[in-house]
Amino acid sequence: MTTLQGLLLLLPIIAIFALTRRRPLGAILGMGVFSLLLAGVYLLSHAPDVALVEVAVGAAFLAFYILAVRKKGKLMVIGDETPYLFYRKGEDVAGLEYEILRGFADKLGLDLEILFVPRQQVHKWLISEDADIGAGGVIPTTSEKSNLLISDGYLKTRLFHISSRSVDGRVAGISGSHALEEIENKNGMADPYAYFSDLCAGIDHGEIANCSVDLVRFIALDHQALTNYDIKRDSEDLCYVFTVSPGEKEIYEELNTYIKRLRSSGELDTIIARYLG
Amino acid sequence: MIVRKRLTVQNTIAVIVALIFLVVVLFSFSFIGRRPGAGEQFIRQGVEDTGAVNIVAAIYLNYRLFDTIFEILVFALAVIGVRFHLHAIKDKRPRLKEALFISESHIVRVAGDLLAPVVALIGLFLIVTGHLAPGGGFSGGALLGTVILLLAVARGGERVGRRLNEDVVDRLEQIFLVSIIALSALSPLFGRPFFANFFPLGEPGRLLSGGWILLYNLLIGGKVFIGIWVMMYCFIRHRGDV
Amino acid sequence: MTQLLLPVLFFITGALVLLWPRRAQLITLVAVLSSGVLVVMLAARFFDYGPISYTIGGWPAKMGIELYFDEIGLYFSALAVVLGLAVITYLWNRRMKSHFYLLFNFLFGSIYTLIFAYDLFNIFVAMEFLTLISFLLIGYPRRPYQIWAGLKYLLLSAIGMGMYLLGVAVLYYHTGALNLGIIAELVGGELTSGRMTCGLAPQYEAWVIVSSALLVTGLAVRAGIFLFSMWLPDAYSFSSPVVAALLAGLSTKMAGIILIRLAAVFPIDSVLLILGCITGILGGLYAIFSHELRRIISFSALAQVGYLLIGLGVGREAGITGGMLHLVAHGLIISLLFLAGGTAIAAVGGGSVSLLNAKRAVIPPLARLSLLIGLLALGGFPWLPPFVGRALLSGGIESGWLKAVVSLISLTGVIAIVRLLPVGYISDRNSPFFSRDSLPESLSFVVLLLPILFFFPLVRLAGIEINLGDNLIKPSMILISGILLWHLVIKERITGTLPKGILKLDWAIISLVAGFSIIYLLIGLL
Amino acid sequence: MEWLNGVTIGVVLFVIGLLALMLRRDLIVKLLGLGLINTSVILCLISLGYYTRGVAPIITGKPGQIYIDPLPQALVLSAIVINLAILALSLVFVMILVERYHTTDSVKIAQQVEQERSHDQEHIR
Repeated sequence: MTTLQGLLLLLPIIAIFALTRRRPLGAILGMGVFSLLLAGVYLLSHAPDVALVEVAVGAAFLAFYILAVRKKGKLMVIGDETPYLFYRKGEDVAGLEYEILRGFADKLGLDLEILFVPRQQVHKWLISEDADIGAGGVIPTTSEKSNLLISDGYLKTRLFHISSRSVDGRVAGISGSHALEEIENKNGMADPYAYFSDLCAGIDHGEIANCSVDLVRFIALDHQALTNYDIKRDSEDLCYVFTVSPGEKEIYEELNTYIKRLRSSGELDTIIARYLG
Repeated sequence: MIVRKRLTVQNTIAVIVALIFLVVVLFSFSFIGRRPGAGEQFIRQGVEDTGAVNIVAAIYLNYRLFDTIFEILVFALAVIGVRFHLHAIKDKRPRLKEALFISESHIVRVAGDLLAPVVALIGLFLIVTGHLAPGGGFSGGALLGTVILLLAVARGGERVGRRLNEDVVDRLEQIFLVSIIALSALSPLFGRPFFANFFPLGEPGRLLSGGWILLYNLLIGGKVFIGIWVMMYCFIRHRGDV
Repeated sequence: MTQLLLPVLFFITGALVLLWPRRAQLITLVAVLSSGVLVVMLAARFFDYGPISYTIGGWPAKMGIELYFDEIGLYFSALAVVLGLAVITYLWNRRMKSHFYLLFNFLFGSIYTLIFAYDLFNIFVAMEFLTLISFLLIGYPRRPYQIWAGLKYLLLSAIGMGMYLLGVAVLYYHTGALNLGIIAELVGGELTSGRMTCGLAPQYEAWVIVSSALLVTGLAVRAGIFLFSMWLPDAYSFSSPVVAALLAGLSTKMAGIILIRLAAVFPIDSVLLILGCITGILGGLYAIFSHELRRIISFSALAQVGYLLIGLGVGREAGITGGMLHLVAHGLIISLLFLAGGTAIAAVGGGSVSLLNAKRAVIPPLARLSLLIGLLALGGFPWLPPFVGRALLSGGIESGWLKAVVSLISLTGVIAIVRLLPVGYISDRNSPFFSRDSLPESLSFVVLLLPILFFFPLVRLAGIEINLGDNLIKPSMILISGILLWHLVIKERITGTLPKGILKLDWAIISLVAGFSIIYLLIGLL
Repeated sequence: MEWLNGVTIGVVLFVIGLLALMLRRDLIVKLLGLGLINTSVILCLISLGYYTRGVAPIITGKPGQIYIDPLPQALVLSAIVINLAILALSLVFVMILVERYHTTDSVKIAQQVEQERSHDQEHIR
């Protein structure tokens, strides 16, 4: 067998390998290798002109395709900053939810892109399909349940209603729940959600009278003095979930299976232990 | 479940059809011989007719220049089409600024910086010696274009793109295209038929030989270089950053 | 030399459009008008001296590229001029981007090349160029379904052109030539010399069979033949009317020209005959079961290719001329239908048959008249252009079952269009034929209507003998029986649609590859 | 080992490309398959002209050399560029579709296109 024949024999193997990849990026890189080998074949077949053009064109082709696929491959995550679960850490993002999503994006072969917005805007972004996944300690409200896809819960949680002992004033809720919606209606407040940092500031200055917060936020708040507040613990058992844009059925199903797998392999527990002790 | 069942039927048929194709074509290809001496006339007369030592270049840019013009037009059309249609895709940069962008790519800048000039030199060499040795306008131009990619990787796509003064580049590209087409139509002015070389042939083997092949290589090289640059920049701009 | 000037002219004007985008319309108009002058010059020389051959660059045909002007070139370049003029006038008041005019110029450049091309690889390059232009034209308004239709078109035709190039490779290595004339001599020579290889009779040599099967498959994808070009209905009915007119009237016809040229070289008569029957009948059936104007026209376009193939398959002079004339006539008719249909659909606000019939009063009268004439012509109304081709064609056919098939294709054609005929019924005489707003559109209809109405005398002027009287009875009978059949029998029974699966991308590819094997077997066996 | 030449491999690659086009639903992979088809034809063209003792068609003036047929190589240069142009343009179209429908699955895109068109009667102009 000559060198030429050896190279020729490699060609279909690489082609089959490349075209059976699940991720397009793998396929493209495989075809890049294919193109280089092909240039070698041309060179050995006494066609140096063709070999040179093949090398040059192969490089350009590879560049275009990689650029295009990276363009496609973004998982847009949107959410409110949440202590322990999903928060900024210097230039980076950290948290329990972030770790889950990071692993999920790696599994799908996508880039993770994260945008922090107030809680009430998450819904809008997901409905308009500008973002794929909503995160940040989400406990779904009824309207979210009907409009968005709700993933499996990954962590049990509970609601805490905090009310000021002195006067009733502004209501702030962080995470939606049935209880929260009732309060919302009674007081008819326009802006029931706020950034978590705003909430902390509000409680510090005593501007906020009533609010419902979920478990992790409550723990975070508890480090501050909640001395002036009555705390009622909601009896209902709830779960933290991810919300998924209604157009992304596939991501939704993949996410559910991913969470299930994390749970069954015990990985989820170790991550939870790392962040929440 | 029904969908999956139907899919397997489709796949089975597809595989059978493809295998039949394979068998049919391989079977009949096994009988195919080769006419001895095909293309001999080019080897015999090529150097004398065109003054170029590289017979492939002689055919590409002299005997069958008409095909090459089409090829250049196809390439120009690809550049035009990519630019026109990529405008349909939102340029997402404004939103990316407010977002916290996380990308996995960590690319060695030094390698890009070192490689770029070397590749550029090779590209130029290929263009200039296209009639003497393997190479020519297209491969040289495309290599020069990949230098842009290397720079984009090394220094960030935005910085490379900023150099791209769109008006000037557009004009330059158009001028290259027009001159490639018009050059071939100038022949009658020199008493030659259309698409026939009217430059002196020179002594074969020298740099200045081969009639207009050198000039065509330079024009095509320039056109392809700019074309690949523009396409690359379009792809970079409409996805974010390298 | 003029052959070469035509494509070069359009390439240069295309480049000029790039340089001065604001003057795009004017430049294009000048280009089309001057191409008209060039074509007239060519035609004059053709009538004086017969076919004109020109080898680019002055090299011998074995080394260079030959352009060849004969009857085919005459008819199709005339068609291209008329269509170009019609489209330019249709668009005169609309603000198209200069990008469109650029594509338009390049399209005509490649079309004139293909009309004259006599070199297999030159055909390949020009064809690929044409593919890309058509692809960009389909996707030009950038709506998602147009993009999808364009992508489907590109994928299928790229596979087809890959097969074509493979066929060219085989031919080149066997004959050492790419020029069709030289190849014809060699194929003919080896066929008559009776040299035996691989134990088969000479014309069944493997290389002839496989190369002609590959070439025919490649071209069939582009030519609009059932099983092969299932991109066609989507591409025609999703793209904008002007683009559909250009695609259907010119772009798709080019592969037909090359098929005509190939049929003179290779033993592919019987294959084309069978493909023609399949295409004609199935296309007609699909047209009957469609419920949208543009869909009906698209499927009937598939059916009409059947006539060309049958004409080529019959192989006699009358058949070939008939098929070719039919192709030209159909180019005129279908672009008229798409342009007038575009105006009608825009006026009505939807393309379904029932909607068009219900709101027909809104449609401008000239568009309605054009639709009526176009539809009648599709149905084979005597005197109108497709009739001429069919008359010649049936003059060339001898076998009984073939006559029956041709009549059946005509009948399905009539049934498909009967529903639409009421659209053309002019109820109010008050609305003016020409209004100032729609003057360019009306003008373009007139540009197309003139050659359609005078097609018959023009053809006779070109020296083709055809007797109107002898061929009157049969088409009229088919027309009347089609109308009667529709109203008495079929009318209420057609509700559903035929299986659409074959229009899907995956099945289209599968049927294309399967089609190759069928062609191969047919060439080998028949 | 005579059978193991570029032509055989080229035909095999052609079929692999066809299979990728027919079996894989991912549009990007489909495009790669298309590229493979065109490349395989080019490989066939080059390999049909190959013989072992030939030399690349660059005339050196040495006597007694057999040069490889240069014509197919010149043709192939055009074919490769056309291939690149087709792939680049179709890639742009795929990107537009992905931007719109957030999936590269051809079947899903076809379904959504169908839906969208039946809603959109404004496609006339």
